[in-house]
Amino acid sequence: MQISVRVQHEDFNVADESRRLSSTASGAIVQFIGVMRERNDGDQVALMELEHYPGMTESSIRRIIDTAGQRWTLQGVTVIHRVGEIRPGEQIVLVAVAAAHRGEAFAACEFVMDYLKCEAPFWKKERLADGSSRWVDSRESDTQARQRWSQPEPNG
Amino acid sequence: MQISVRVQHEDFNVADESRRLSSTASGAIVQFIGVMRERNDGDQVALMELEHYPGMTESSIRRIIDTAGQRWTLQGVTVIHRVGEIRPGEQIVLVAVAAAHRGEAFAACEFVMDYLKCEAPFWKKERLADGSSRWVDSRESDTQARQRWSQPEPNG
Amino acid sequence: MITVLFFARLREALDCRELRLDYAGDVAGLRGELARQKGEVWGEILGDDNIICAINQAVATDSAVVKAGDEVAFFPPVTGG
Amino acid sequence: MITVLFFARLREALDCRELRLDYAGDVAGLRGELARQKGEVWGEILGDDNIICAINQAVATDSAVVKAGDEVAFFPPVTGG
Repeated sequence: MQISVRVQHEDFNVADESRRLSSTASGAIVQFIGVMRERNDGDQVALMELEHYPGMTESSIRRIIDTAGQRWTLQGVTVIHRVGEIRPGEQIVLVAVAAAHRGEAFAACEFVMDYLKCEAPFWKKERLADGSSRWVDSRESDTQARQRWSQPEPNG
Repeated sequence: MQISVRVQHEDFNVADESRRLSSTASGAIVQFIGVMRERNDGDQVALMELEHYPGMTESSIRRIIDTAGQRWTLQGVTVIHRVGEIRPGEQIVLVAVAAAHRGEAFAACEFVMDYLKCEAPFWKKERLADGSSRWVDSRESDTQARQRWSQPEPNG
Repeated sequence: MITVLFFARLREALDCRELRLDYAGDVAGLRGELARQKGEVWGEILGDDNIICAINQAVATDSAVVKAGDEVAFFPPVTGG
Repeated sequence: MITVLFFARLREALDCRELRLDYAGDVAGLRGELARQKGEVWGEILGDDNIICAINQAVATDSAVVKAGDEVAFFPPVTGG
């Protein structure tokens, strides 16, 4: 399994990342792209600052990918997460998974994203249009999304 | 909902398509990219010819997207399917879905792909390394993948 | 007059991409009419249970009615994506 | 000596990114020691049930043991992605 984990300030190009993953062996690539929204909790957001815990970030993402790799037959996983200042409409995160079968690529991509949301040490701070700042609170729905994966699967 | 359906000979760029979908409103984009495999059913494939039924192809894909749009809250769906000659490692199909919530984007993207595989009038013919040709048979697994969606969902 | 289209494996087997004929009736009857006009090989090929029929680009059953001006298509199970 | 790191909301509330101190014992004891050295505000902030602790970049419980050379981090629930 080809693994690439990058935490970076720069933007990324999802076509380049897809091409890098698509060896001639793999038939299916699923990509999740998180894009910064202009509004959050009813407010206009001007800018977001993303802080992380260097070292632990990378190792926690690798651990999530390893778990996915044990659960499904995958050919490659790429995770790119940006840090620093991000503006509305910009890309924040990419999770890309290559597999021979699309069902596995879909499941593994969603799994990695659900776990990343709950376990990778990133924190978002929003700067609003009026100049004030606030830390984004974690969401109960993200914890629930992760917990789904520890229940027995409905139909294989 | 912003809908784009294209059946074309030319390759496509998934970064351009992602950018086109990511209005500042949508937070999540999920893309499925089907890539031509070098081997199928144990044989080396040199080339694939993709035939379709012009007119019905587009309308059947639009119908699938409309159904997805009724089932989930989506902001945009793009489907691009190539026809004509395709070589191993090349992109065949893109299904890209934008939504405010990632769970909906994942589900709708997989739904559209599962239905496209069973309902959109495309046919693949493989040319093998030895010069012989064969039509690709439809797969039982694709019919099963589609049927999943008509069962009641396990946990919402 | 109706237009009848054939695709993929079927187009190759019948060596026919498109034909026009006078016909009114159901899809099952159209299969029979084509076999009568074009020969037994056509009857066998079009009689395959897997063959899908579409009328005016929407999938149709054997009992669906074909009328003048319609576009009817016969094709094998689809394999795109 | 151990290194203690604070992130995000916690780093701002304590106005401290990193400190070094002599300590050996469990995580709960470390919270107490920091409150003793730095004041009651630290005790309150670090006593919040939501605060996560990591030892050498792996999440740790209150009873986990901290020893010389360790890197300990305290941070709020994560919100990336």
